[in-house]
Amino acid sequence: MIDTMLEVRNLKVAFPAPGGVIRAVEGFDLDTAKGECVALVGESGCGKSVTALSIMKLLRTPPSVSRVDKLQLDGRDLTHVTERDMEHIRGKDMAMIFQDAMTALNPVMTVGKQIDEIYRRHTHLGKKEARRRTVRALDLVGVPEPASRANSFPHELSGGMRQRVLIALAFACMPKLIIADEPTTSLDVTIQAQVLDVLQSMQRDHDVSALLITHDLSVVSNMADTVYVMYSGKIVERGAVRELFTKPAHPYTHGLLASVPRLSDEKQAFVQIPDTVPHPMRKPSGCYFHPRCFRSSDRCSQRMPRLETLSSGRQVRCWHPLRQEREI
Amino acid sequence: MSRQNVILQIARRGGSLFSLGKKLWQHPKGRVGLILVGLLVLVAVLAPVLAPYDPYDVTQRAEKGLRPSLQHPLGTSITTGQDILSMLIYGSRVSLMIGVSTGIAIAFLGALMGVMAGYVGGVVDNLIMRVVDVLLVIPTLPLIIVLTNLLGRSYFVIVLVFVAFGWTGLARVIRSLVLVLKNSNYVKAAELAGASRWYIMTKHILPGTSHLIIMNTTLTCAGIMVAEAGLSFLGLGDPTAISWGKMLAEAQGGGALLFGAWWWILAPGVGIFLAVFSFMRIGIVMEEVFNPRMKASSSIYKLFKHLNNDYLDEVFQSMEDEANAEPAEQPNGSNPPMAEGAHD
Amino acid sequence: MPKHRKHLAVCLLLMACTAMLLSGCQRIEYPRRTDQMNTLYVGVVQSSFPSAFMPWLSRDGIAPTVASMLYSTLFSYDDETGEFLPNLARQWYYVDAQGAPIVTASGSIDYDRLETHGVKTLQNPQNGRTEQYLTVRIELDPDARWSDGQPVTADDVYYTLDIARNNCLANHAGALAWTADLLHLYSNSGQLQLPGIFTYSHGAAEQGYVIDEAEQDQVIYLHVRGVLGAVTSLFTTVLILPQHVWEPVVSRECQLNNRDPDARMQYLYQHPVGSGPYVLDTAASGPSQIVLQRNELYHQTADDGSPLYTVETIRLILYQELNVAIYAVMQGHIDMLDASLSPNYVRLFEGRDDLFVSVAEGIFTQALVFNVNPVASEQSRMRNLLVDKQVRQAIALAIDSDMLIRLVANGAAAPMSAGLIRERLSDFHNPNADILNGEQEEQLQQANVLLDEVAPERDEQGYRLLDGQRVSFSILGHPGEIELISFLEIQLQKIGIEIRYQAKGSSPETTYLWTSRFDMTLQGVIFSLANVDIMLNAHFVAMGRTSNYGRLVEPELAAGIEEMRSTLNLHRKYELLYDLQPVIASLYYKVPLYSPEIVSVARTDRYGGYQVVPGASVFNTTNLQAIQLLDGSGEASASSPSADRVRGTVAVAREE
Amino acid sequence: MKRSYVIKRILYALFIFFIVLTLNFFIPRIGVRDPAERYYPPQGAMSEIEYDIIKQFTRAQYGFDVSTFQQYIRYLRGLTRFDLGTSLRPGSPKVTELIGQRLPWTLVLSVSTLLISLVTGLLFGTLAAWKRGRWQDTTLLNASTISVALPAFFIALMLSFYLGFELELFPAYTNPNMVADFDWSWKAIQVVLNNAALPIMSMALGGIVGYSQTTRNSVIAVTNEDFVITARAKGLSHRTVLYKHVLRNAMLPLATSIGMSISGLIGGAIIIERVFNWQGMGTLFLEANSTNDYPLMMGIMLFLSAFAILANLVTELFYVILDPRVTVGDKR
Repeated sequence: MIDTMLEVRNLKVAFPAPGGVIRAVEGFDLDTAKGECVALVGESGCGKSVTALSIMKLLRTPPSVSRVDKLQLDGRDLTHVTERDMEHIRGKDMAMIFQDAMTALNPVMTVGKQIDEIYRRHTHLGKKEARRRTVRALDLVGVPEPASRANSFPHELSGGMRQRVLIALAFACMPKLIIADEPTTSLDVTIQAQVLDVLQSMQRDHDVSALLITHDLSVVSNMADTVYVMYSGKIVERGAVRELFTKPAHPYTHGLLASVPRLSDEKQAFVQIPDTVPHPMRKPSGCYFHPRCFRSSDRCSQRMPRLETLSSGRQVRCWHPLRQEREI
Repeated sequence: MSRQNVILQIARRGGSLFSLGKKLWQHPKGRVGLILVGLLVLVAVLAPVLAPYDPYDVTQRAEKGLRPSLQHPLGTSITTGQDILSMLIYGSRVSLMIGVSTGIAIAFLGALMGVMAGYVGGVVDNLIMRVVDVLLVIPTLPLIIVLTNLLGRSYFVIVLVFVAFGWTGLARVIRSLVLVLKNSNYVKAAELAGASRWYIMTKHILPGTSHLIIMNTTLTCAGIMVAEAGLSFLGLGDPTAISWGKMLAEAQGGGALLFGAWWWILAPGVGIFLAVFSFMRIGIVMEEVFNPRMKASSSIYKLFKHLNNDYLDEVFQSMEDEANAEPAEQPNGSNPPMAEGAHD
Repeated sequence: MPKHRKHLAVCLLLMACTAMLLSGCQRIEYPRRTDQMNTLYVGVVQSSFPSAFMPWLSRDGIAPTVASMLYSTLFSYDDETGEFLPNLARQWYYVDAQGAPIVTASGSIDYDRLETHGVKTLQNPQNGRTEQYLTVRIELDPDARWSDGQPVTADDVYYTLDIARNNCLANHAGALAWTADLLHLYSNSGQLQLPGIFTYSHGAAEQGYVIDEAEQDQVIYLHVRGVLGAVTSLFTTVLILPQHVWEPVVSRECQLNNRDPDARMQYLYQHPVGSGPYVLDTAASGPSQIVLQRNELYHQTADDGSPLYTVETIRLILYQELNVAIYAVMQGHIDMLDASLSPNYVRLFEGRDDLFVSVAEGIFTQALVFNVNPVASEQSRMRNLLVDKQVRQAIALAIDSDMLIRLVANGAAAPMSAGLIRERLSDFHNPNADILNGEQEEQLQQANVLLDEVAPERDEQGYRLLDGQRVSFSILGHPGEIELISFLEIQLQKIGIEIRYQAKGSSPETTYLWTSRFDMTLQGVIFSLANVDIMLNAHFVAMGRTSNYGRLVEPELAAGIEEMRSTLNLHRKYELLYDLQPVIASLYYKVPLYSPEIVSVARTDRYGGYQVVPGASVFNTTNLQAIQLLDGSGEASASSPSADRVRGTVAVAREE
Repeated sequence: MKRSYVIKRILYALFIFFIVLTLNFFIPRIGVRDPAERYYPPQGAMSEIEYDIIKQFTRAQYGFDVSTFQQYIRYLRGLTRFDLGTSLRPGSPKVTELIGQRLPWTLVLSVSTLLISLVTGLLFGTLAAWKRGRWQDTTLLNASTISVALPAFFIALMLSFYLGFELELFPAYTNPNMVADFDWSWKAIQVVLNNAALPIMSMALGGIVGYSQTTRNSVIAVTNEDFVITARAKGLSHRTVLYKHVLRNAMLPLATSIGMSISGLIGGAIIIERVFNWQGMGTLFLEANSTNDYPLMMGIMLFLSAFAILANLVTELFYVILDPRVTVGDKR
């Protein structure tokens, strides 16, 4: 398929540790079409960020060991690409937006300079030209007075501004793929919306594929086209956003959706999934979710279910998937 | 934030002294340190029994500047013909005594100051921290020299002076720990419950700092031993006793270099080294025991050295959906084989 | 690209730094002594060099030596003969009331006539007592010149001695002590109450001393107390200062020996004008070296008219530590070392034919001193034991000086007689004073018998008990003397007395002696004919607040010393001294231990002809006059030193 | 914001300096009622009158002739003219003059030690962080435990013995002619470097290990920061990430430790200077100590303290440039 932007097949990441192995990602598959926004959803600690980093090939060995059968970006096979070549792809063809803008920006460097670096690295522009582009990039993400803000240090900017800077940073070279790792978690709700708007418009306007990683389903519903739900290192459900939101098949997805309070919905009580994600070194047998699942059976605790395809583009990993006709 | 967590973790990692000792003993490096310190104490206590000659006896032999031999395993001094081994054995007393007594005194003063500054806060805190600032800028060694000149050079004065200048480091560490503890939930809860300041200080704050104090004391002992040796080397230690620093000073002053009497320099130097090294070892191991994160990060790299591909293959294989079909095959929770691999 | 240039610059800078530091790593063949002319490099071991060269400020270390090379005294003293040798002055004698010299036909002092004709009396205005005094006539060498070319005159001598007496213009305890016997008295407010120095321009005529006009610049008359030793310090200790230099600047506000000098004074301190054999090269001198150039105007010459001192330039190099200085000698950085070495070092120099090792007889005696004169607050039953002569005697008997010298002093010492007059001065040495030469076993027995009378009880360790308390004394010593103290400890244990070592300098109380917190101490004592008048008086007669540690007053002895001091007949004085020695010895107030020899070292590759001088290291005036710069062949380039140039006796270097 | 911070730091430094100089005034007066009795015992046959004169003289010398308060005022007044007093040495040289003579020689040692240990420490430390867990790192870790336990003076003695006496590569003791004959010629500089080699080596050894360890820890800590991942995600080359992002931030804690060690270097050279007989401030201080030359000792102390305060202040102000965050929250 020519219009597949990112294709990941069977990505596995493990962190060997004294006393055992941390299994962060256990066989992850992903397809992103051009211009599509894919969301990766799950609670914290279920391997989303590790997935993102390993797609960018930013994980180091040690401490991690990763294997992937196929990693392809816009038709280019990245599976066996060297670190040196990867450097030229990062920032230019794929870029990342990080969670906490406070720590993700170098505190002792002006934000302008941090963006300049990208241009100078990937487009071999002179200092002045790079700065001109930087200012434009900042302007694009809605930073007021971009020329003077470029000379500010990260701590001199507000949270929202910093996040915009991060977005500008990611979109600097108009990459083919943007990976946004919880881009709004650290922000106030009001600013969250603004930043999301910026992110969404940038993605849509420039026809960039995006991998949005979040635990916040409201973010997903606004932005994403396809949603992958991840639990303890495995994809448990996949589907188009509307379908998945209206008819979740996996009890975990159901639980996630139920835990979002919605004003429109008065029938359902606010439900939380009991307990937390298992420690990645001590995962339960069988289906990893079964200890927390309201539908678990003996089989659940013995065998891990396969990712079954329900309909086109719709997959679920469960022995007892929810009936599809059921409305929430 | 994470640093505070680390401190809290150290503070909470409870356990008695006994269990601490056990942990140290189980740690291979800690064991080396403990054995060395034990030997040192033994040597110091049994000095009169162990020393083949009277180290103070400078007159009864016409055996000056002898090379190491069976009669004098570490040779004799050039100026007085003293047996170096005997001096070395007796010298351990001074090093140990000064090091440990100063270390303990510093632990008391430093903890007191740190807790006062941290818990009482306000004017007291301000005052103590200003004193710390002042002590930090005054050059320590020259000031100690001045004070020994003024107050005399008995070991009591030397310990006193070391304590007067050595407490600042510990006080600062304790203060920051107390500040964290003070804002921790259980202290807040106790405060809300109406516990008195004194009660909170003795029941909650002090026990929380105890491990940090023990760890610091061990490292302080090591530092003081070096400092004492330096002071004695400058000829400013107690002139009546035999100490390793003074042995070096005598060797230097007695022309050991000119005569090529390497044994006279090497012996006390190695003595100082071993004593300080053993205390430091224990201190560092304690740090590892109290702060497992530090240990973990360093051991991961060790682990990777012994990681074998077969094992990794097995791990990755177990991630496949099919593999999970048989729950018995799951190697989850089992120890990776590098633990065994580490032995070869 | 400018950025690359910046990197390049940093790299180059780093490389340059590294190269520079590495260049320090290569062995550099630089001349050990930069000046290859007739320059003697002398290593001096002390903590710092003086920067002021005013004799009265020069108290310790090399300073007095330098002062004595820049300035001259009136006479110099010959220890061996007790005679005064000419220096700035060429002759002197006592005169009678008529001003006639009291000398024998051969020119020496006529002591018989001195007693009868020399003594005059006057009223001391300060205490109202009548004092006996003598008149001395001194005649200066007309050739003597200051280093700025001015002649040395009688008025310079007047100025020097006068200002030494005047507390308001010069405040120097030493100077006061040296001139104490000069009857030239000032009040505390600086008023001259009694003149005692007379020159042509200072009242000689009024006193009836006739000075020929031709000799007006050479002749001085002095009134001194009626003690034969009175002139000794005046002649041999007081360095004469140039009046024309100092008088314009010295005032009540700006005293001669100033700790806080103004710029003018400072300049004079640093640019000394003296009459000694050497002048200071101020430009070349600094905190780490002092450079002396031979004074070409010096009035004394060798018999053949050549300069008396052969070395043209002396560079004194400062070393803080002895070992460093020894290293420097062995490496050839310096020609000689002005320091006394431990005999241990002799071994180090064995087999080196480029080194000259001088082992000279020492002139001071290391003595164990008892604190028999404690202040009231320090008195205790234990301390009072030491007041008992028998106890002191027992302690003395217990000390085996032969063994001490063999084991502790390592052979580099000679035993000393208890009377503490050096044996070599055989005329005055009384063999009866050698009370400690006996069989050691016997002596120990004797000591125990003596002590059994005082404290017969003993504890389980064999120490004697006094009122149930162990007899135990503290002994103050320098850490360097620990061997000695250790030995004493062992010896005294044999007679049941414990001693405890207290280190000198271990607490402020131990840095000085008169607090008498200690029962015993170790002291170097010099008794020679030159100081016998002062020392014996200080130790046995005078008592005061400043009474020194170990001072003992025995009325009988005091009377004997007084008689010895006041006799004006030298032969009688010597007889009395001879008789005093056993009396002093039998008091056991100081137990002589040994007399260390002086070991020093010099290189023989540039200079030759070294002499060993008693009581001195290789750097001394005798060697300065005797040594010759060698040319390449290693032989003396100039004529060999004539024997008469060398004063004093020459001991033979110890053959190792 | 920045300006007020700078002013605040300077004022605080002045405050600390004032306390230090006051302490400096009072310390030598601890337990000394009369310096004459303390430092000038009567010698030999000295009469009462003579000793009284000496006592008066000594009191004046030590400045004890007026009340303590007046002494203090006098001391302060002297300080305003940069007058640290007069040494008790013969010739009464000014303390400032003596320090001026010795300081350059100590600086030769301390500056080159600092430079060498800093540069080498940075290199080794970065290398160890880079090769984390490999032998380079383990070696450094072991070296740091060993070097802390090995006193510098012992290293100095061994170096002096082995390289100086046995192999005769360097002068085992400093040649004092070096100072006297120094004339800025290339030869003279070479002689100085040749003589300085061993002292610098023995001081730098500990410094190198110390800085390496600090650098390593600091680099590792920074490497784990998020912004380093950002930088890598931007596609920056490894080297750029290291130089521009990691090292730049890793320098911050290092700057503090340099500030602390600059002051320690001059005072800390005492023992090394003693071993090699190097004519610097350290030996000057020991000379003063052995002669009870309190004005000189306290002058040196005050100078060193002032130097330390200044070094700390400069570090703090330099920090403003290095770390733009400092002025926002008070760093301490």
